[in-house]
Amino acid sequence: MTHTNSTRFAGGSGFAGLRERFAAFRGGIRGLVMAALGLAIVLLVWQAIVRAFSVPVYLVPAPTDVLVALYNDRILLAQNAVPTITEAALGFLLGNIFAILVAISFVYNKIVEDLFYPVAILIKTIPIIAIAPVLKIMLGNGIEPKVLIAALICFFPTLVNAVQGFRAVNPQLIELMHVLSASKTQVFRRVRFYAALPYAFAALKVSVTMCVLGAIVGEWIGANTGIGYLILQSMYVFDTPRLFATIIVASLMAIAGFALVTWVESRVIHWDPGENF
Amino acid sequence: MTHTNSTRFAGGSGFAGLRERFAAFRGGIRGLVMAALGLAIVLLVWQAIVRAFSVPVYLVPAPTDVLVALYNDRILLAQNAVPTITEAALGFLLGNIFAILVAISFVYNKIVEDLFYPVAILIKTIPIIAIAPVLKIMLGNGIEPKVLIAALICFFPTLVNAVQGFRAVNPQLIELMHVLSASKTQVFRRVRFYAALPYAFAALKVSVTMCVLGAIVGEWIGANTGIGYLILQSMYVFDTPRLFATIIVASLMAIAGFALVTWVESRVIHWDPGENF
Amino acid sequence: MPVAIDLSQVSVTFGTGDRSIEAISEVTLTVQEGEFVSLIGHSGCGKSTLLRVIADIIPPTTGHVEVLGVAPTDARRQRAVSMVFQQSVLMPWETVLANVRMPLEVGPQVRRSPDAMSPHDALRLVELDGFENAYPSQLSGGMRQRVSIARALVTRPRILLMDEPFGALDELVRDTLNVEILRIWKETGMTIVFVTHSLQEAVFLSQRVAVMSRRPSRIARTIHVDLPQDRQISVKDSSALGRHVSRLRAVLDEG
Amino acid sequence: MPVAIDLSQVSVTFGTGDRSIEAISEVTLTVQEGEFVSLIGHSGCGKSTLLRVIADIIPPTTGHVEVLGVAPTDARRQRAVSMVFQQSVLMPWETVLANVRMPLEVGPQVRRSPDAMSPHDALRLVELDGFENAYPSQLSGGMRQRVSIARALVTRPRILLMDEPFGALDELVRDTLNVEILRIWKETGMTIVFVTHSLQEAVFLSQRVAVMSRRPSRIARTIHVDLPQDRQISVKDSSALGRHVSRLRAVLDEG
Amino acid sequence: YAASALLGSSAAAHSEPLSVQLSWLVDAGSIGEVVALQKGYFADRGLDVELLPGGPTANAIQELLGGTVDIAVGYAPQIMYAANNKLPIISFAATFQKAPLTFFSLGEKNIMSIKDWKGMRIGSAQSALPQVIAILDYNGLSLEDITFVQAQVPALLQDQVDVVGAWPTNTAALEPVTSNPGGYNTQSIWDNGLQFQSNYLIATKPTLDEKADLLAAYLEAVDAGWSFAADNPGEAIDILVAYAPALNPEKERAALDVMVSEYVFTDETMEYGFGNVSSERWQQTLDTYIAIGEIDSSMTHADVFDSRILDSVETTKR
Ligand SMILES: Nc1ncnc2c1ncn2[C@@H]1O[C@H](COP(=O)(O)OP(=O)(O)OP(=O)(O)O)[C@@H](O)[C@H]1O
Ligand SMILES: Nc1ncnc2c1ncn2[C@@H]1O[C@H](COP(=O)(O)OP(=O)(O)OP(=O)(O)O)[C@@H](O)[C@H]1O
Ligand SMILES: [Mg+2]
Ligand SMILES: [Mg+2]
Repeated sequence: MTHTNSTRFAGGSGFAGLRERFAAFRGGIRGLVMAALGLAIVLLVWQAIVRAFSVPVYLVPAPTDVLVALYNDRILLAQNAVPTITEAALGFLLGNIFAILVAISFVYNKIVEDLFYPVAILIKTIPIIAIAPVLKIMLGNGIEPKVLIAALICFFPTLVNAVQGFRAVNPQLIELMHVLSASKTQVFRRVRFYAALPYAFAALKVSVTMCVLGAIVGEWIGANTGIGYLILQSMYVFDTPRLFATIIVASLMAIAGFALVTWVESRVIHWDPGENF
Repeated sequence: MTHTNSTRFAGGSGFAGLRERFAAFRGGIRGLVMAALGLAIVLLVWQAIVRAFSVPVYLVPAPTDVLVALYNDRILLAQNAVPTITEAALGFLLGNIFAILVAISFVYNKIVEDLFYPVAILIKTIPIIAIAPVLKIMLGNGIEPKVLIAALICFFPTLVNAVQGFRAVNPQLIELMHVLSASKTQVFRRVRFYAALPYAFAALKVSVTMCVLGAIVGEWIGANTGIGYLILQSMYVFDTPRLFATIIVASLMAIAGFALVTWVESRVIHWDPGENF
Repeated sequence: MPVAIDLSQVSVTFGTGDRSIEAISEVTLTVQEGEFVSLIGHSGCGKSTLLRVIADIIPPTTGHVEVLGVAPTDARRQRAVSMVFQQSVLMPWETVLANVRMPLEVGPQVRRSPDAMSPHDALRLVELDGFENAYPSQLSGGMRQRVSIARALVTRPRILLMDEPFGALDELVRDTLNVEILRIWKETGMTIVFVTHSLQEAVFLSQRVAVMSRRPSRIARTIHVDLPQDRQISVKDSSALGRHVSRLRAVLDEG
Repeated sequence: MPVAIDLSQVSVTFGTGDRSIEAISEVTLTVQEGEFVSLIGHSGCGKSTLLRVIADIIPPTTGHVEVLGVAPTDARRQRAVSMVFQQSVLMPWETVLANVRMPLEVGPQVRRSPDAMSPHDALRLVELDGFENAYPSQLSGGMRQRVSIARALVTRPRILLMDEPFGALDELVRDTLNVEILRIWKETGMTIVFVTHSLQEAVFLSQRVAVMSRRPSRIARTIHVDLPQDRQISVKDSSALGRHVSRLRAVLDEG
Repeated sequence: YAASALLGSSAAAHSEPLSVQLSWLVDAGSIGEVVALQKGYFADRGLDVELLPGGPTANAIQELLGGTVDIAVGYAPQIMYAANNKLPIISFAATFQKAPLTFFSLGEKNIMSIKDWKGMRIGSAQSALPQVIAILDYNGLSLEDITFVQAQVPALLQDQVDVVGAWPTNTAALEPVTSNPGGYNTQSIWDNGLQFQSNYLIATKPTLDEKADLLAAYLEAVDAGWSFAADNPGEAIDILVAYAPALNPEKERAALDVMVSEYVFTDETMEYGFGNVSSERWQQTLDTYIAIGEIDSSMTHADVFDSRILDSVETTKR
């Protein structure tokens, strides 16, 4: 879903562009306050419910219990975040780089694409989590199976999006390159590559969250450290406040990854990918 | 990623439209053959590797072993597919209906949207799978926790997409309705609703696959039947061929769901959502 | 003749502080009932903003606006004003007929007001009878724009605001629609305010052409067009029209 | 004068069997070197297809094509033909200079051929010197189209094909670019084939206007334009031009 | 301590690598292994041991078969199912003399024996279902007489089940049950016909044939580790928590005390030594499983247990 108003409604593009910018500006200040308020309301209601019905802490802790756990276990949480971040980051790099390389090979070889792109879409529907144990046996122990699971989770969405991106080039630009007798590689390096970037980033934004989940699930098949390990361990001894605190750390990791990719995107894509000149 | 060429390159829309139709036509016949061939190659390579290195069947079964298991256990697989399909379908309905209702409430009340939409985006980053055990304890043993997990997995993506969809209305159409002094409800029922449909379907297509996974994970934490149960059980008794067969059934369920949603979409959206008149 | 639109000293500023943009500045313009006035000017000079003020989409920052003797909001509520945009802005999910009928089904007086037109009549007026059940995607660009004109006419507005309605069409289709809109104008006796980039089109259609200057955007000059009332398409190539266009070109180059 | 483009009995059919569309049918057309020929016709009549055949983007289904005495593929390899589209088709991720330099960096003769123009000179020719480091998004529509013209000129093509290059621009900008393309044509001595929907533009620019009929699409008529060689923008409003436009309109209405 | 670690690592240069798949996450249940590792007992015996933690989706036996590990720690049912599938694995010792699985109910329910389960909702991990069937059978009941639910301790507290299976060693999770004002009742599988042992050491048959001396050395070192933990529980817990910092020392200490006194060192270890496995007990267990139709009737204790390693090592008798 990367539709911007400006793409859909090319007619009023200058106008819509401005309006969006104003909205973003308003979102910047008022939006932040409202979001904080919204979060506060949700937390307060949660706290009130837990206290009013005196829900036992091993079932659902109150937000304050979770806050206390976040504070008390801050060192433990930080220590366990490190391996998970490492696995997720490596998996992210591995999965996405490989996906983009495969997508490139598809561009260069239409037959390979016709043969294996549908298979890729098929494999995409297999729940990776279900085959995690098999991967572990094939890869042994250590960091590899976790990285591979994170990578696999990233691989297919990025592949599909990158292929879409390489295809989504203005056909007139391709005709222009043809009139200039440009080679396939030149068309790729000067046109398709850039045209695919917005699609690739859309996929990266999804996969950065997914690869954190991948690393966590990877840790479930056997680890001494990591967020996934901590989730299991906390669940085993019913330390629910720490369990929730750990989940919050996991979701912070996902948010941070998302923010990082968005930032890189804003650096790399300095043009308006919605516009067409 | 719902960009069609025709939206991006409004200039050559008739031309691009035709070209696309030709491609789709070619994809229909040649594409199917190539896809089948691609799948066959992958399966053959897999079979060859398993046989050449005589990988023991309890580690990784050959495709033929899996086929045999698919055939022998067909009744077992079918029986266990039923509860999973039920849970996934109920979760799909519950999660998506609720998401769309919330999105509608956001359209009607800007303040509610400003308060809770960011919270929703935040919650979306929480790995649902990680909190599955907690949900189970809260909801007991029946079908409820599985449905709820499937629903939760659907809820946030659909909410975010529906809100985007309701916003993605041609601003000139809104101005037109304003000139006609149309009420908020009229604008909603005649314009926003339809404008949001393509976005909603994009979300439904994602969530239909996710809700199968949600139901499976739900079954992992406690069930006597279902695909998730069968995966665990097959793993526990070292019946790897059946494990793979079960995973295939899971991915067939996801594919079927996807096809169903796509079919409904083609019935409901009889106009070209990329075009703008 | 009574006054249809009366703008005096109207300014519109978008945003506040440093980032504010004065889109139009102290525009004064009077349009008589039944007049056909065109608005031309460079891109971004505020033509659309001016139409939006008349249609009560944006309130003026300063100045006074009267439409048919009342405030723009009241005129809008009475369904006295219709608007046509550059894109035809049809609802792709509805048939042509449903699109044209839509204005009769929304808004405060959902009950059919006695002086509304039947959607079929509106479609006949733009020569699209027979296409009632087609969807917008099945029509050519010119036909779509006809549908949006029919939609604007169905409420029998006394004022029709047109914002570059034919800007996206090719010239041959545009010529046909130019002749058609003149015919409709004569048949209905509406007041039309017409924004365009085409000097030729402005002269061909209007009784009066208002030229807007670059920022600060105001009405730089108004030119009366003394061509015969009955204009065939061949008038477009006439030397009389050519002279008017030359004058407008000169005014535009100044401002 | 030598022949630049020679099309004889050229037909193009898309698709096969029942679904096939004959886009152009037995078109015969000869363009002299240094000529400025416009191509007009209703939408979908095959104008773009004809240009694509000349540019060697599509092979003709039947018929014979010669460009500068050789096959279109050879002409293309020699960089003898450039093309400008309706959308400026710039690469939004590159600066203006990089966009204009691009043709010198791709293709078989990547080494700078001696008769290529410097990108700076090309930008000067379209009066965009000083905008080298701007990005396309920072330019107006007219400026973007100028960049795409500069990009077409940088290889010093002997033939320039223009497919509705100014169709998306507003009329005031279009007028300016009309004058400019005439100036460039005179300065470079190129052969130009120009597709447009605007009769006025076609007459104003060309020495000869070829009118294509509706399907089966062929060249219905070719009209010589006997306006003075030195055309100011005021010529657009002249009655001599008006007469030519009237004649074209008549031919178009026939076919 | 630093010096011994250094010594260990230099010794590791010539020592045999050995990787061990634990049955679960590292906690007090594997304290013997951790102590042996950290105090250099493995290194002293020329072993370079790598301890691999388990998890809910880890499958120790498959790891073993896949060759990624040399020894796996597992439970009796896993071994039986694998052997039943003709997989070439075999157990050679057991850290826990008694399988701890015990069924807890709140005092208010008055469930004093398995017979009282009739009509009740019985919860446990899915993998414990065969054990439930077996003890029902032993007590003249069948699965039809109860409602089986996959559940954990909180389900008992939420009144989603009447009885829940858990390891008494998980004192932290059981705390709300053990502190119930109305008291609580227990039925262990051990007392109800299923005399499993637990935390079996498992290897593939080829490993057992070819690397018997390594397995023996490993068993000796683990014995030393557990004996140390039994003698110095405080120091052992410190070592454990230093190794796995997410663990809570108090909770692990409580668990360790239960394990040492009830499960690892029993009357039988007093007589036969640490890690003892009884062939008779295996046969009895197999017969029970054969009776409920879970495994093939031709299975004997020789299919699941090989006594050669235990016979070759003199383990601590305490
Ligand atoms: N909602 C808005 N917020 C901020 N600025 C606006 C808004 N609407 C218009 N503007 C600015 O006001 C100025 C006038 O805009 P307007 O759309 O009226 O020009 P126009 O004459 O219709 O231009 P065009 O010929 O391109 O349609 C422009 O600079 C535009 O960017
Ligand atoms: N690649 C293609 N495949 C199939 N049909 C095509 C293709 N390209 C063009 N056509 C068809 O051929 C006919 C001529 O198209 P062409 O684009 O040449 O027309 P045109 O005169 O340039 O139209 P316009 O004025 O709208 O640009 C049209 O009916 C078009 O739909
Ligand atoms: Mg405007
Ligand atoms: Mg064309």
